[in-house]
Amino acid sequence: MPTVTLLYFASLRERAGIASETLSTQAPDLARVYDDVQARHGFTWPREHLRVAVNGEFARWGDAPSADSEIAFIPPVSGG
Amino acid sequence: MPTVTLLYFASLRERAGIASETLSTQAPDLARVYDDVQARHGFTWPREHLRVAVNGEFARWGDAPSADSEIAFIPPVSGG
Amino acid sequence: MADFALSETPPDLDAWRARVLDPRAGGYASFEGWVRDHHAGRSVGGLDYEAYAALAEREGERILAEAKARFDIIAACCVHRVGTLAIGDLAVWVGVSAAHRGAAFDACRYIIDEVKRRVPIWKREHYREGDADWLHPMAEGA
Amino acid sequence: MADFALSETPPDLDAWRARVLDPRAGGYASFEGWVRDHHAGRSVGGLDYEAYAALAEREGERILAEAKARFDIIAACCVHRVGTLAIGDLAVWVGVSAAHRGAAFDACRYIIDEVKRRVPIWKREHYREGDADWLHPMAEGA
Repeated sequence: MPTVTLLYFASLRERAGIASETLSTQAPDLARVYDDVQARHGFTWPREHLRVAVNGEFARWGDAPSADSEIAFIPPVSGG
Repeated sequence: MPTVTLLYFASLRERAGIASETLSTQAPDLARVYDDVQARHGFTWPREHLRVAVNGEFARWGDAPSADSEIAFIPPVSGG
Repeated sequence: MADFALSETPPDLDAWRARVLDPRAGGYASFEGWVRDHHAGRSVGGLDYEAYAALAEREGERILAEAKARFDIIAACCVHRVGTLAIGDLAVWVGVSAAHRGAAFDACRYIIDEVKRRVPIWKREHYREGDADWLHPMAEGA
Repeated sequence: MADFALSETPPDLDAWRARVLDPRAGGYASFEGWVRDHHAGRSVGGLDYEAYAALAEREGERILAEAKARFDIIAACCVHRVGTLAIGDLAVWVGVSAAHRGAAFDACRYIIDEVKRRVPIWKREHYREGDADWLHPMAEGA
């Protein structure tokens, strides 16, 4: 069961009350990782509105979580 | 016979060898004023490639020269 | 020094501009985004920018590389503030030099459009009424 | 102080930029034209700009007024050098502020395009070979 670190930003960070957490996951892909934390933290964002990144690069929801990776859920951005 | 001041800029000034001159003219319009000085100074610019200004405002070639006015012949510009 | 940077303090715009200066360049276009005193009908007193720094820097560099490939430009840089900003503070700066002005304008606009669309930076506006909100354009909220 | 100016010395760009700054503005676009080291295949060592000042200032102000009427902008200024310039010197600067960036970019580009097309300013290039020429684009010479 790989151990991964999840990063939360902006409204996701505020809702979760934490900027990151490390956990072991049985999820087969990143989509399922999100589904799990969405339920636990009460995120109202549907996954279709987010992007996912692994180790500082954009990734696909169908990718499997790899051991010791850093996974970030990216809500719509508002820089500039 | 109105007395006018003619202003020359850039290559017209260099060709004429003067930046301005004051003269009395019998020309009925500004086009004829240019024709006269074109011949005298050897300007190779056809009038169609120039604009004309009077007292710091663009004017029409058909305008009559008025007494004590300042007339400028404007070759194609190259600012910026 | 990277061509795209996040900055926790007001950037030195003269130094950034000097980086894109080039004797071959005839044209230079720049864009600055400033913190406005209002948004969507509400009076704004200031804001915070939060970034996912590792990804923001990579995506920012990628956008600059795209601009250099698409447009006939000489140099392009971008710096984006993070942290707490007041009204009138600079939020983002883009500078582009090129032999001709058309490419400088087009590349500058491409860069700011893509930075706003893709770089993981988020804005939290502080309203004069006392509340604050994260902005997540085109979505329902967290 | 006029919004369009001719300057015989290098303009203070920080002061010009500050003039278009505005708390309502979210976007600022600027353009700078610099003296290049080459033109039309020839190596350039410097140049002179000559202006018909009275008409240049009026026409410049007219262009800025047109930009304010056509685009949703807050402020716009332009300054153009006259006299002798070296490679890398600033020839012209345009700055525009607006609530939104699209209008700032569009107005900035309109202003520099029209200034180059209409304002009575002429450039004399000094070539490395020792000769010099007045530029009168799209015509046969004097």
